[in-house]
Amino acid sequence: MEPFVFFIFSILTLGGALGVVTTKNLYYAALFLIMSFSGMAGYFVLLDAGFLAAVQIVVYVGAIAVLILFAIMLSRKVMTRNEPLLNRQWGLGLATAAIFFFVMLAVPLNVKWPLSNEVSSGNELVQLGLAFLGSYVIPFEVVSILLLVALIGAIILARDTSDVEVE
Amino acid sequence: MEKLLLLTPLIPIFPLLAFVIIIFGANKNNKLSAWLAIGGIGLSTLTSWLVIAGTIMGGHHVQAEGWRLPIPWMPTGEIVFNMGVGVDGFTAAMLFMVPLVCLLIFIYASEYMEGDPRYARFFAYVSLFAFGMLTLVIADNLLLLFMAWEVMGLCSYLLIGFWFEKTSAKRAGLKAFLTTRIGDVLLFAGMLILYSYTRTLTFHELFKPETLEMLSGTMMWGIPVSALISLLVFGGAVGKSAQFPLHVWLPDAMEGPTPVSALIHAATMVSAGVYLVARMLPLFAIVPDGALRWVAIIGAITAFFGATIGIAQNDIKRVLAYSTISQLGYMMIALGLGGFLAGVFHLLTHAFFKALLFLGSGSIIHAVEHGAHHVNDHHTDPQDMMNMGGLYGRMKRTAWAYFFGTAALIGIFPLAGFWSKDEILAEAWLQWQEAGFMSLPFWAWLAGTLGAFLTALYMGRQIGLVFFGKPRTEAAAHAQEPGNRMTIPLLVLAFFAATLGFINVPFIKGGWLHHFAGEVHAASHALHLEAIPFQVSVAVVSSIVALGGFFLGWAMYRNLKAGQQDPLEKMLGPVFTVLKNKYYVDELYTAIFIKPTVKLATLCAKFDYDWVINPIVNTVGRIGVVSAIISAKFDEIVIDGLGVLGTARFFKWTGKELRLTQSGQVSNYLLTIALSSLTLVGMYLFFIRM
Amino acid sequence: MEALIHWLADLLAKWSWWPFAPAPSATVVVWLVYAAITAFVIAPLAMIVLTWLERKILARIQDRIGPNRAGPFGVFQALADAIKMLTKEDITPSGVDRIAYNIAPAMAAVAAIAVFAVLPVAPGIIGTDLNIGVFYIVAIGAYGILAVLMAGWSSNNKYALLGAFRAVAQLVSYEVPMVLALITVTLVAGSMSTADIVAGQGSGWYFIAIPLTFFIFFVSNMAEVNRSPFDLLEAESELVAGFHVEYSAFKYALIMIGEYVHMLAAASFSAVFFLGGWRGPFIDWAVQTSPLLAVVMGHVYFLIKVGFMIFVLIWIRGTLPRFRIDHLLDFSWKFLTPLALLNLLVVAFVLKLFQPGTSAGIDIPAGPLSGLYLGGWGQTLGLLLGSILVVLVASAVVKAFAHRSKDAGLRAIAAAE
Amino acid sequence: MTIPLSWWLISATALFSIGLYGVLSNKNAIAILMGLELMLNAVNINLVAFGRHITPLEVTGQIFAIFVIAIAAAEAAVALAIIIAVYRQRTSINVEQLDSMRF
Repeated sequence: MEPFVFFIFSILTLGGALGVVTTKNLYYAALFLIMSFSGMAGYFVLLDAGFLAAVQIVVYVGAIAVLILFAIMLSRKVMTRNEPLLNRQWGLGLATAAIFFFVMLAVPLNVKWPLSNEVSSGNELVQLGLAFLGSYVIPFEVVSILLLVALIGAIILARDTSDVEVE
Repeated sequence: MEKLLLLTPLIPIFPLLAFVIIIFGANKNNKLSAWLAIGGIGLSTLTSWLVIAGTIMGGHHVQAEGWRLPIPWMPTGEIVFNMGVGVDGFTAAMLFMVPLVCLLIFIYASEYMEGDPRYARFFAYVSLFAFGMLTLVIADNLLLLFMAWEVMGLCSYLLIGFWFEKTSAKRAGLKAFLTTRIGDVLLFAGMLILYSYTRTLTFHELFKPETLEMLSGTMMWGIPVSALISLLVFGGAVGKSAQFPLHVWLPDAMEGPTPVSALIHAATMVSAGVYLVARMLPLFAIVPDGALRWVAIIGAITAFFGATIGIAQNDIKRVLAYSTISQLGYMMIALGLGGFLAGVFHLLTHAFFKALLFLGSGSIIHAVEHGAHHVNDHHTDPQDMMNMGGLYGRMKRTAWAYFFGTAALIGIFPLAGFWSKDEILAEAWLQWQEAGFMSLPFWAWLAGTLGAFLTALYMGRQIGLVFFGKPRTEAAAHAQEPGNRMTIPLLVLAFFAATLGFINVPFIKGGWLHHFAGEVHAASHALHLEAIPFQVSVAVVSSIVALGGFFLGWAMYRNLKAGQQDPLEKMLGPVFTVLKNKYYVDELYTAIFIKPTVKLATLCAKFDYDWVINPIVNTVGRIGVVSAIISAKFDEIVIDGLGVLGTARFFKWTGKELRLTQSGQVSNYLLTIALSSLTLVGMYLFFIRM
Repeated sequence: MEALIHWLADLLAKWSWWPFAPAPSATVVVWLVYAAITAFVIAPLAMIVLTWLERKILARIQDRIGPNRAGPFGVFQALADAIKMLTKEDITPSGVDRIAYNIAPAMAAVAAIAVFAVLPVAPGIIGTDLNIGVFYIVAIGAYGILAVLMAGWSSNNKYALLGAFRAVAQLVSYEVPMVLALITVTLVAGSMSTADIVAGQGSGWYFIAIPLTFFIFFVSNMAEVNRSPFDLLEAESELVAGFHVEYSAFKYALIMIGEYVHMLAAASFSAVFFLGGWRGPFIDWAVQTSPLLAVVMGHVYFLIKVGFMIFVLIWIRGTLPRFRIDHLLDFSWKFLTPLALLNLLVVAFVLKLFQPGTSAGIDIPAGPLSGLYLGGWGQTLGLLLGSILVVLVASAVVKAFAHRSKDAGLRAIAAAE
Repeated sequence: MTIPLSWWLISATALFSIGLYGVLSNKNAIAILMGLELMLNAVNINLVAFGRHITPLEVTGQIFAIFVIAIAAAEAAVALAIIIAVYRQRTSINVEQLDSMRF
């Protein structure tokens, strides 16, 4: 059963990813990206990380993908021009990616990992909460500051400064 | 029982809430803000009583060992820094005094401050002040204590300079802030050293025998760490509790409103220093030779020295201020001689009768001010005792409360001050008997006894000047007793000033307070924690001294006429002038610290502009000009011809070739990065792993 | 019913065409069948019933009779409308982006239906009791937003696109206070599981303990389901019909199904989170004595509460005028979100005061008021007081702002108070 | 039957490579950003898979994945803001035309 589900999600994830890089329409690329993200959420469910799956959907589908769609729509003129999305070095890029894939394939195929057969107790939410406010509290705070800075930075960058009106 | 103790963290929360609400919401509404402040501290008082009840029910276990609520704060990886609250007998005793006195002062202030344009702000500040002191008392570690300590420092600045339109008030606030800051820095340094050696700041962990042993055994710069820390911590207490030589801020603190003076001098600020020393006493006690001795010496100097200045002051509040300095000296004597409980006992009783005296003086000032308004006189200083006289007939309630406070302060049997001051003197006396004549305890006893005489003298002088004789000004003649909200707190305080001594009378179970609070430091062997038997000789001597001093002062000043010369001045001559000018300590500090600093700055400026730097700069400039002319020739011939143009040609050629790689295309750069990292990974896999 | 499931499962197990693991695949198929029933039967049914109810109640509010021709009280009116809608010609305008245009309505309906997976209808009756149930609801909401965006974009119509932009701005804005309110509920219940949240309301519904949170949740939910007064994105007078202006026939029906199912979900989850879900008189007794009775009672109680919530939603639609778009966004960012944050802080503080010594088997410091022996009621009372405090603070702040406002009318109102 | 670790790793590697290709071969800034998101997600899959199969009792892998997601969100927000600002300036988001930093 699980391999079957895994294959379904793999098709979603990898197919979506392939769609992102092959389609000529940027808007479809974004939709494919969403498909890929959803597949990854499924991956996380299979990996007993339900919370992460929900985070994946909320953040990637609900926020990042919507942002990307907005960005695409705001730069709509680019899309109607219908010029090829690929640049001049795409062949070299494809080769690099392929080489990378085959080089990296050596790792999962050759390395013996110190696998563990223990089964987690299932209170991953509690564990996550404790870890975030325990051992990882400082990275947690740093990330929250980072998010705040990104929020403010994004607003300042994206604001149209040419016609700001002062009441 | 435990349930009641769980309420401890709530005690300081109420005043804090009052502060926040007043600042952010109620600052337009005077009545509401006063009620909020009073309500906040009232709830604190109630909660404190519940906690005290819990401590009493908890018996020896809670009173001696303490009950703690550690709150993990800042869990960084493995180490968790706990910052909790704790209650033991000592804390409970403080919790009886602090919120109650604060409550009475707040009620008093609600009438006293009426008509002030910043009425609401005043209550916000005093609430914050009370929050600071309550947090300090219930803190179970030095860091939280220090935070509260700093909150109080801030509040003292804000409150002493509350009437900041007056230059003197502004300066007094600044002075208090800067002077106590010297002590704070010392205390903070002590804390840092302590933490670096012990990795904890929690009291009960610090006072474990093995920790103390480690501290006294370890050396730093050739002296035991414990000695270093103790002296630094004591430095903090010297600043906060206005001990010699950092006492200068305290008399100036009189510039604040009178309730603030009462708050600072009785319940909060200055007790914090004594509290700190008392709390850290085990650390002082293990220092092989010395830390406690210094506490006692400083205490004795302060006790005598403060009392002598007190007899020559004319400002009613300044007399009390020097009296506070002197009484704090007594507490330090007790702590320095190892008499933990004697010091604590005096701290508690002193808070009540000194608050009473300050509020009483406030009430007198208020009355005289009222009188001055009545006769349209705006030049009389309402705080000058020489402008008063005969007030007994006009304000009986205040007068009687004031008499009780005075009697308690000078130690008339059987009021509170008698028991607490005599315990200190008895402690010194007993140790003197052991250590012999001319030893430290002897000098401490002598200073204390003389101080007691002087105390009685200046209080007698004050009573005589203020309440008896004929009114020396029109304002005094028209003084009027203030309303109930001011006089009732006085009566309550008078009750406690009269009776509080009985909690530690040696005849009752050998001192009840000893059993309640005295065993906090039971683990420390260097301290004298057992109750001291009643010393008849000490009591007789001090009683005679006190009564004698009082009647002397009363008799001399009772019938002083307006404009007449001060009889003591006639007697003492130049000595009186020295005392009147507080031994010229302020002038000394101005001469030693402030003027040289200004001079130094002027010198530095001169050094810069006229003598050294500017001439050097100018000379260097001239040399530069000359050498530039020479090197210009050299440049034209050698550098330009061969070096620069040659190098430039070389780089022009290489640049022309290499710039082709900088396409400005992000994708190209990305590809380069990807290929390079791929190469590196490939090399790693190929050469190292295989 | 149970027997039916077993029979079906056995049957499927015998097929077992999948080589890996036969039995679970059977269970999966059973669940798929269930899910299909929910999606294909309940959803259209909900739409039909709700549209009829809405028209009827609105008519009553406006002193009219409402649909009254088809069947008694016009109950078949909605059915007739549905049939009309399905038999209309399915127009796909030229110039639309076909793929997205066709996917969007389905996605809208699916996103609305999928949240029912974690809805606890009665004791033990729940699709799947996820331990991240609350979070799941939020996550699924993201697809609803996407559907709107896709529909608006692919219609190739500027009204649709504007409507979609407005809709996304509104949905994203109101998601923030809604999530904050849900976090508050999670904090109080100590669990994200919807079943646990219902179970946790044994001593007092959360409506009593945290009424302010209920208010925040309800208002932002109204905005999330585009109900009046937040129905800007289909403001007929301004935008024709918003993002679905180009849709017709079956696709239009799907979008409508999505909307009404979403509304049903909003009402249901309001009931679950704040009105005690299936809780009601004697239900605890019923759970212990007869599970079947408990299930029946649970359904009844639950339906009553959901019905009430829906009635309130329709009632509000009949009463309040529509917001302006800038007011709508201001209301979310400048009022609801800060309020929700403050509320969250206060609730967390109160909970800390009442916190017991252990949580999920881990020792933590007990709160100072944990030992007051009031049970859950002490906490409920504390939370209620906290809510009242927040409301007072918020009203004071609003009043202060109104005093300083440039708008003379607002100042006058504030001064009159 | 659980999925062996190597399946996850291969899948993640494939995803990463696809993302890499997208980053290297696109001239549209938004498309490059999408490739980047794919790469980050591939890393997440690896983190969670390792966490699940090597230390199932701890949640370290998930924690790092959440950090990565948070950082990715921040990065996407800023990057899109930059893209929009650039678009406003030059009415183009083609990175090939953004070459004023070259020789």
